[in-house]
Amino acid sequence: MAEHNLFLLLACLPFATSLILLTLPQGARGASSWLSALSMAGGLAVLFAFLPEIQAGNVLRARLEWVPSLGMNMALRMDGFAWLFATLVLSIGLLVVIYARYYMGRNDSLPRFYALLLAFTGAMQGILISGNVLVMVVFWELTSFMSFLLIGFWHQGAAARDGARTALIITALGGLCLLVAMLMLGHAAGSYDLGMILRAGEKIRAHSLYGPMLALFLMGAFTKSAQFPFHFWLPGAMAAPTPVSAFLHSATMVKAGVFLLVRFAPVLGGTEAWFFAVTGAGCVTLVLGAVVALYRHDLKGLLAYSTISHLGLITALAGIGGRVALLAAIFHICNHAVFKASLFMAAGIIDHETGTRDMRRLSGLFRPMPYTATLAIVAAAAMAGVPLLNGFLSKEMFFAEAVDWHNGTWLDDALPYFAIVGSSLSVAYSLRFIATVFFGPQATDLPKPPHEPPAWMRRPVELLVLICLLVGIFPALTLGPIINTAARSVAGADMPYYKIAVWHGVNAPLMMSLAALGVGTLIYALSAKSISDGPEGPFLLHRIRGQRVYDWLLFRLTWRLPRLALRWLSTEALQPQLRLLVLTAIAVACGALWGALSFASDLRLHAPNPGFGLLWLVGAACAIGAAWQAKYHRFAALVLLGGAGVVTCLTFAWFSSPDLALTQLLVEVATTVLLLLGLRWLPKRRSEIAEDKLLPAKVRRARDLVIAVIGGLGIASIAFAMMTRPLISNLGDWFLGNAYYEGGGTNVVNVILVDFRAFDTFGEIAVLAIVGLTVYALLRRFRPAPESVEAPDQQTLADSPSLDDYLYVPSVVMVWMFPVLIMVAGYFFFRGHDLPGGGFAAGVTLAIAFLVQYIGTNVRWVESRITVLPIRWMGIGLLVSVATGMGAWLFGYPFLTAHARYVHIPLVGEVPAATALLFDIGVFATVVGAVVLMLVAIAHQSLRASRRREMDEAAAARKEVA
Amino acid sequence: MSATILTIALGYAQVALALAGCLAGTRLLRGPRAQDRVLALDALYVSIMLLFLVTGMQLGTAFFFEAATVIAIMGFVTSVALAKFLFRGEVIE
Amino acid sequence: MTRLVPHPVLSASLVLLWLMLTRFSLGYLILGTALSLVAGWAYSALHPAKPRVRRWRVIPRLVATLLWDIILSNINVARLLLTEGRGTRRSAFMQVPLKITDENALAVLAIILTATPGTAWLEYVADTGTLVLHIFDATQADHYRDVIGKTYEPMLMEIFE
Amino acid sequence: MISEHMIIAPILIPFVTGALMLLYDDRQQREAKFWLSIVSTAAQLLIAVELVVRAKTGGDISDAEGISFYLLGDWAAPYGIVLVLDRLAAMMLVLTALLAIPSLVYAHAAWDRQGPHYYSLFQFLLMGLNGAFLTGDVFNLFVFFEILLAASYGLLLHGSGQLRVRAGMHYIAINLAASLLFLIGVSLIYGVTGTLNMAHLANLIAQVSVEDRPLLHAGVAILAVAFLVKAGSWPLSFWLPTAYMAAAAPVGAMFAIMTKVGVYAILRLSMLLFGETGGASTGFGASVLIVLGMATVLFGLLGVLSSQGLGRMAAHSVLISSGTVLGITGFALAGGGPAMLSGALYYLIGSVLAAGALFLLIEPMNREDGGIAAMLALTADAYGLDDTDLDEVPDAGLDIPAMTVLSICFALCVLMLAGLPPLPGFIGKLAMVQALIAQTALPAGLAWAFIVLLIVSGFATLIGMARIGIQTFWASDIALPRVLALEITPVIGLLVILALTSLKAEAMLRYTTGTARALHDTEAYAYGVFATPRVADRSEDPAP
Amino acid sequence: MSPLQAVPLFIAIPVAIMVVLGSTLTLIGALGFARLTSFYDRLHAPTLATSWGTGGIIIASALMFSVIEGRAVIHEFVIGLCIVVTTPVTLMMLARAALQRDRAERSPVLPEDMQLRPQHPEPPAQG
Amino acid sequence: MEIILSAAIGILSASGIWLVLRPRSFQVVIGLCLLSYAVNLFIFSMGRLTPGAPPIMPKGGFIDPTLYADPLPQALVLTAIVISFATTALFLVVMIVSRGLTGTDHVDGKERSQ
Repeated sequence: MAEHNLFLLLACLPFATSLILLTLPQGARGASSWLSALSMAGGLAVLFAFLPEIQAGNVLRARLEWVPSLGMNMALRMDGFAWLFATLVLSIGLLVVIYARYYMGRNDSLPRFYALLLAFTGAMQGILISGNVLVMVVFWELTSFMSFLLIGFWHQGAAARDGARTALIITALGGLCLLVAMLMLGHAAGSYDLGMILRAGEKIRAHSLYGPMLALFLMGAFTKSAQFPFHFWLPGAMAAPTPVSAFLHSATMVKAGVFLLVRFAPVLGGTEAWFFAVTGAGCVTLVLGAVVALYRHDLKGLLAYSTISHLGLITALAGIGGRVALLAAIFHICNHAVFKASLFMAAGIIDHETGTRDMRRLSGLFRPMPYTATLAIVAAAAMAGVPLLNGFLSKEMFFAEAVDWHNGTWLDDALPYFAIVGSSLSVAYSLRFIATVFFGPQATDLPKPPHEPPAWMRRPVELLVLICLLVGIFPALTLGPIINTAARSVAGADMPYYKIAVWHGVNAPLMMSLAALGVGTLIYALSAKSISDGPEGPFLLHRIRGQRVYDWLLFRLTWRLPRLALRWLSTEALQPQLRLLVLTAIAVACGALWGALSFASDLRLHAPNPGFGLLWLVGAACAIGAAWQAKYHRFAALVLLGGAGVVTCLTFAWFSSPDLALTQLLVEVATTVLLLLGLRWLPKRRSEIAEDKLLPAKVRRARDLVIAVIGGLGIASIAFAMMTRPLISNLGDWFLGNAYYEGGGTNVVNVILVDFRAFDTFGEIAVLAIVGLTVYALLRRFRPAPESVEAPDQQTLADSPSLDDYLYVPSVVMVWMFPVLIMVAGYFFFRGHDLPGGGFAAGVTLAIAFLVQYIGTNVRWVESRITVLPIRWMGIGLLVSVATGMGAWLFGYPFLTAHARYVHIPLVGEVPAATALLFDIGVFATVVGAVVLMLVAIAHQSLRASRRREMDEAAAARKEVA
Repeated sequence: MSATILTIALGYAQVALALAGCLAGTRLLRGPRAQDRVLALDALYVSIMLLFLVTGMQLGTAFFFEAATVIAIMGFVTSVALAKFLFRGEVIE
Repeated sequence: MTRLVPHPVLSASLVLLWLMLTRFSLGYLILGTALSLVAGWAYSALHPAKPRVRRWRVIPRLVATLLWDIILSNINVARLLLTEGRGTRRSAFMQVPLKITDENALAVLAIILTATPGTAWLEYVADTGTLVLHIFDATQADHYRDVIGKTYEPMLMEIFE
Repeated sequence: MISEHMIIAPILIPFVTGALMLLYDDRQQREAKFWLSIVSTAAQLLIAVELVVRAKTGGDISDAEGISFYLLGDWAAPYGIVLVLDRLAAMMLVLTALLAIPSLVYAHAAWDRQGPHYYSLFQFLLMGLNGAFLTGDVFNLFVFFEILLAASYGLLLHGSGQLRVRAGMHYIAINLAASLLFLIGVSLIYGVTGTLNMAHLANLIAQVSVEDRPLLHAGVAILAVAFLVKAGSWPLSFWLPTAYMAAAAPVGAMFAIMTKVGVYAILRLSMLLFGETGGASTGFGASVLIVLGMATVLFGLLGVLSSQGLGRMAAHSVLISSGTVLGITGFALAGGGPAMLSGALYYLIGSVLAAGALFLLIEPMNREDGGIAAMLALTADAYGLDDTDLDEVPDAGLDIPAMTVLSICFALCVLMLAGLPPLPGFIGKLAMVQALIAQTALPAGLAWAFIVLLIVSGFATLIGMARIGIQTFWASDIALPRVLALEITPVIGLLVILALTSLKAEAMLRYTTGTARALHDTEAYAYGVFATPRVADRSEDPAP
Repeated sequence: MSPLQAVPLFIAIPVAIMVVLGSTLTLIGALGFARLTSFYDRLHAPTLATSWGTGGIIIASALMFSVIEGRAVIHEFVIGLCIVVTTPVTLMMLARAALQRDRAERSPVLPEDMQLRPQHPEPPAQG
Repeated sequence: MEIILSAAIGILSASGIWLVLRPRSFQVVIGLCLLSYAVNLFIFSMGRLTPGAPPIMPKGGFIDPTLYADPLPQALVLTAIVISFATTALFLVVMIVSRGLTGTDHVDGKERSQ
């Protein structure tokens, strides 16, 4: 149990530290570095506590449930491989922490840096120890994201931003691919548990989805480990602070890819596809990286490409997939991490102390900084694979595998050659690094005078170089056992112990090593001059750079193409959108009806009535006329709309719907007045627009006409089909049967509205109130177009009569109508439940009564006499209706349960008293408020405009006086 | 007998009123001036109101009365607003 | 009383209107009275020029004359419309100076003239007290001038002033 | 007794609050209105949570496996209108309230001063949303749609300004047209089946005659077009990015859930009508939904990539999420089983909250010159003679490193929307993809295409958002001005909720799985509603 | 048709006459309205409908329903009242608007003395 | 009658659709009004046509529902009328505000650039 908790502690420690660090103040440099170092050290301590278990070949497990139903649990699993890797990560992390303490400048926020670094470490460690492939992907993506932040730590520079973004995009893409791959793996294996999957290799390789699975998996691994053709993000990531590079590109980030390859080689590997894809990519990367590295002038660039090249080597080994190959891969992972970290740190020291990383400027640094130079030379020698250094050993194992292992393909045959070429080039660039930077004449034009760095900045490098030497000389004593444990945990417990030795006798691998050393030296000797003078890249190759291809692709794919596509696929204009909407509706209706629409066999027809037909002739003509005139003769269109409306209303009445006719008429009046009010603010359109006569406009109109006709035909035929169908039993029947007994009213429509479906009405008044508020709010900020501010032409004519004159007689009658309309409103209101009418009709009537006063006189006249507070009305109305509805609760009934009963009043007799009436009062008040609010809000604009005119004139007059 | 008389009379009235509405409708469409259209709309309203009454009589129900009342009382509001717009260029000032 | 029922005549007629609309029963009467009071208050809030009806007796006479006139002119105009093909009819504008100035009286006059087919009220210029009419049949100009000046105007003046 | 009426509380509380606030003076009592709104919304949240519990465990009045019904006006179904509380509805209620509170708080920083009656409109919007989620009646659904649309018109136009009005005009025009289609659809359904009650419809649909069925299908299809407009489905969604972008930030945040109402309606109706009990109509429209969902995701993806501003990008990411859920609905309809629907619902929760947070972030992130006052002065058209509405802006700036907080918030939103771990976006997508892979009943090509689209859309979001984030946080050397506590707290609140969503993923997925299962099992819904007794029949004394 | 059968003959005949009269007058008015050439002429045509056209039908309706329902049904007269009161307003305002528009255009329809407002003093300065 | 009414619905909606597709906001408003007439009639027609039998019951007494017009579509239309009135008003106001802000009555707030 203690182990279990320790394990969890190990997983959480970096994240927890990261969070603590985030809260530290900017200046807490010492505290933050101590904290970070302690955290790393603590992790290491835990790991060492696990060592005996691991050595015994046991697998440690811990488990926290997260989303078990998706098979995603925080399962932790540590075997030898993971242990080794985690130790590597944490130890190099510790060194990087120490190093960064001295490397990072005064202006950099160290706590933030360490927080990111630790979060990254945690994520990396998460990949290593997660026992669930999905959780592994989670951590995988987290590393992508954290590395993005780390690379972009110095985001003031464009290079850092671009580098960070590239790294994020490439690795996150890989991560997503990996996710799918893992999902497939889990699907194939029947579990997402790593252990289960590792055991299900057979099943997975035989699965029908093996191909895509492999492709996606490799996509993930290759992008992370910067394999060709996804290698280019890595050099870009060099814009990061050097400690970050030292960490990310030696032990962590890029190694995650190869970790995955090695881990899953037994599961997915062993097939030809695997071999070709992985070893092929590895070989190409190995050589390509080395070639480019040779030509880089930037110190970190050289190291970056060398990293790529070495990763290619490890990948190639993973592709081979044999037991020894895996062991070699693991060994090289460690070795590379050690020497590359030291080299990056050394490069950082050089950069830090001289102010440049350009190898063309750096020269003869051995003299000012001999100590550092020695360390760097040893590390570089390890990179080159010089005997007695750790790099030599693993490289030789690679050579041995390349020579010994066979599966009979051409790639297999070519493997040794790739190995030699790669190694020679690696010798060459290592040599170049040593020779140019430390030897030769001492550079004089460096930005800073070079000298040795602070001692603690060098300590990590010293330690690492020491490890290089120790491992190189006593491999079996140092790393041997644990590498074997790790390899066994990957390749199977039955793997025999492989003894790593410095001396195997004179054999092919040794010869190859020597050849590589020789050829490498030769290459450097021959090309040293041309390289330092030449462009940053080998002949021709520097022109086709992955980065540039990537940039081009990214730009095309994520910016130009989508924009282009959007321009074609979408539109900002309203008309096409409405057209699409109509067309879609037509299309889906046609899709549903095509070939299936049938009319009832015996049509249920009523004999046509000539009067009705005649009036619809008018109605139809009005509709078409309105459509025709709406552009140039808005007023005429409005009148014609009125015509169509009144015929519609007649239709309602004709087919037994007095309530509808009534409401439609009232609304019609209000709408017409509203539209008229709006008409005042529209631009005058007297002359025809010339463009309208052109062909495109005509084509547009014709097209819309076709759409309109199809739409009209469609809806007409559906309506016809429905109307002529036999009657079905429906809800209406029940309402008719029960309205009186259950609802207590004879007007079924009204009973439905205020009782059966009162909730609809409840919502409807809310809509009215909302719209009223919106209109009011919108008009508060209304600003008329400049030409509309002027009073209309009619008022500015030379002999235009005044309004009072015009309305002298009519206004008298209109004022008379006020009380009459109030009575009529009352009439409609009280009739509602039994006969046509109701709260809505009454409300609109009352609103119109007010409106008539406004029309008959003017705003100031009316408002100096009556104060309508429409918003108050609305609020009270809404509250009354909701209170009525809630009243039912008091009696234990649901909301809006109506109670109707007859109350006996002396002399008067039975008087119906229904709560529905109260509800209707609410409706009434809301409607009055909303309609008045809308009308008056628009009407006030004229007043405001005229007031504004007056103010302007007054201002002008004042100016004149002055 | 009375039913026949009334049926004929009311049927005639219905057609006559519809026709009247139709004629108003032609004026509504033809114009030529805005005031003609407004006047025509008013006439159409009146015809339809009368049609409501006649239909109500035909069916023997008083349910169309409200609609007719609304036309009688409110119909003028539309026309007045339209006329005022013609005269002043705005309805409420 | 005047505060409660600012326009008794109006309120009374509103109650009447209410009863016409509904039914003669006590319940409706009470309801109608209440409503008409509200309507009356609303009306008085507008501060209209308060009509002072002096002579009630004249009203029936006015109504009778009016109804008769309407019938006559209906027939007249209908005949003219139907026989328009002969093309002898001419319409005309005419100006009539008016003596009455009371708003309510003018409104009633407007109603009378409009209700009588054949005459259309075009404009009334308050400064000069001139009424501009359009008449359907130009030959009847003198008749209308007579009717307005000698029949309706005196009656209205009698009622309102 | 109170618990009996709790179902309707999410509708009534905002209604009463909104109406009550109409009686308050807009300027002097703004503070009071704010607190009233907060109290109201908090109450809604509490009740919604309670309702979730009820939906999970079964109601106490009438439970058909956790579905409770509320007979409005005490009329038996299908005659009266019924409110139905099931897991889905309860979940959406909680989501709405969760989004509303931060948005309200945010609005109090400045936006509520931009025009009159902001809080009332806001409450009415909530009422519309809650009602649309609760109602069990097709026409009543229309009414609630109109309420929420009307309120959204008002809120979108809140503050006025050219951009907003232009976008608002398109928004309104298209939604008006869509509402008309809604009416046509509903009336056709009534014409064929003679009912408006969803449960009744579900019962009747298998018995519709052969001749009538095409008409019914046409009705539902037209209805679906109306929903699709609201859901932002391609090709009916071109208005959406502009409109959402133009809206004031807190409104934009609420809009994040507006598209989901359309999705909700489609989900609810299609599962109810064309689920397994649909007779000859089973599976109607599934392929169309899948294709449209995919097209929508694709469109949103392109939009995210090609957007220059964060607002537009956020709007497009809303499209992606609604397209995803639409597509999954199609799959579920085609017989895909509840697992993927469960994932989609979970994803929906996360994406709504994240989009909301993102909308709230837009403004502080883009506020390059000057504080809130300057921004408001720019957006407000300070015309008018009586509009001296811009009272002083609170200057309680936050002295925290605004940049860091903002960038962390932004990054979390990005992670969520891009579907990267460990946020709910990832888990939701994971669940969907798992289910899609495991599903054999579906056409494999479509399923794989959908998976690819899901992944690619996440990736595109990442690219687009990273671009914007880098531009905002890294590339501009203008120091961001201070951020108001009122602005950043809601965002943080939303993100905390997101984190909890992720942490409690198992519990939530269990809930959504139950929801998805209930959606597939239409019988409980369809028959449960008829089993609900009226109060009048339950008590001894007859209804008065 | 049962409601119509309930009407006794001596009521039916006047009702029928009134209905026919009213509708015929309305039709004539509409006919004139469609045929007349000048707006001012057309102004007269609808008054046929609003005076006796409406009157006839209202009386008929009131008569008939009073008989059918066995009580005085006079709510139709409200319609008549309203028509009588409101039509003048419409016509006046419309005519006045037409007059102004014609004046503004110096339309030849108007005789010379109508072109300007009669005896108009200086037009009051407009705000 | 059915033919007349469906033709009427067709014509109203065709005119409405045509107008809604036009570029001027006023045209769109008129179009929406016409469309809402059409839709109201359409909803109404779903209850089948029943001339001369309004859904107003005599007091008391049992009635045969098939003799009366279907009241439910009528109730729906009533709600629809009110809502479309409100939304039309709103659209109108947005239209004039947009015209004020953008200076044009084109629905896109800017003239089509050729």
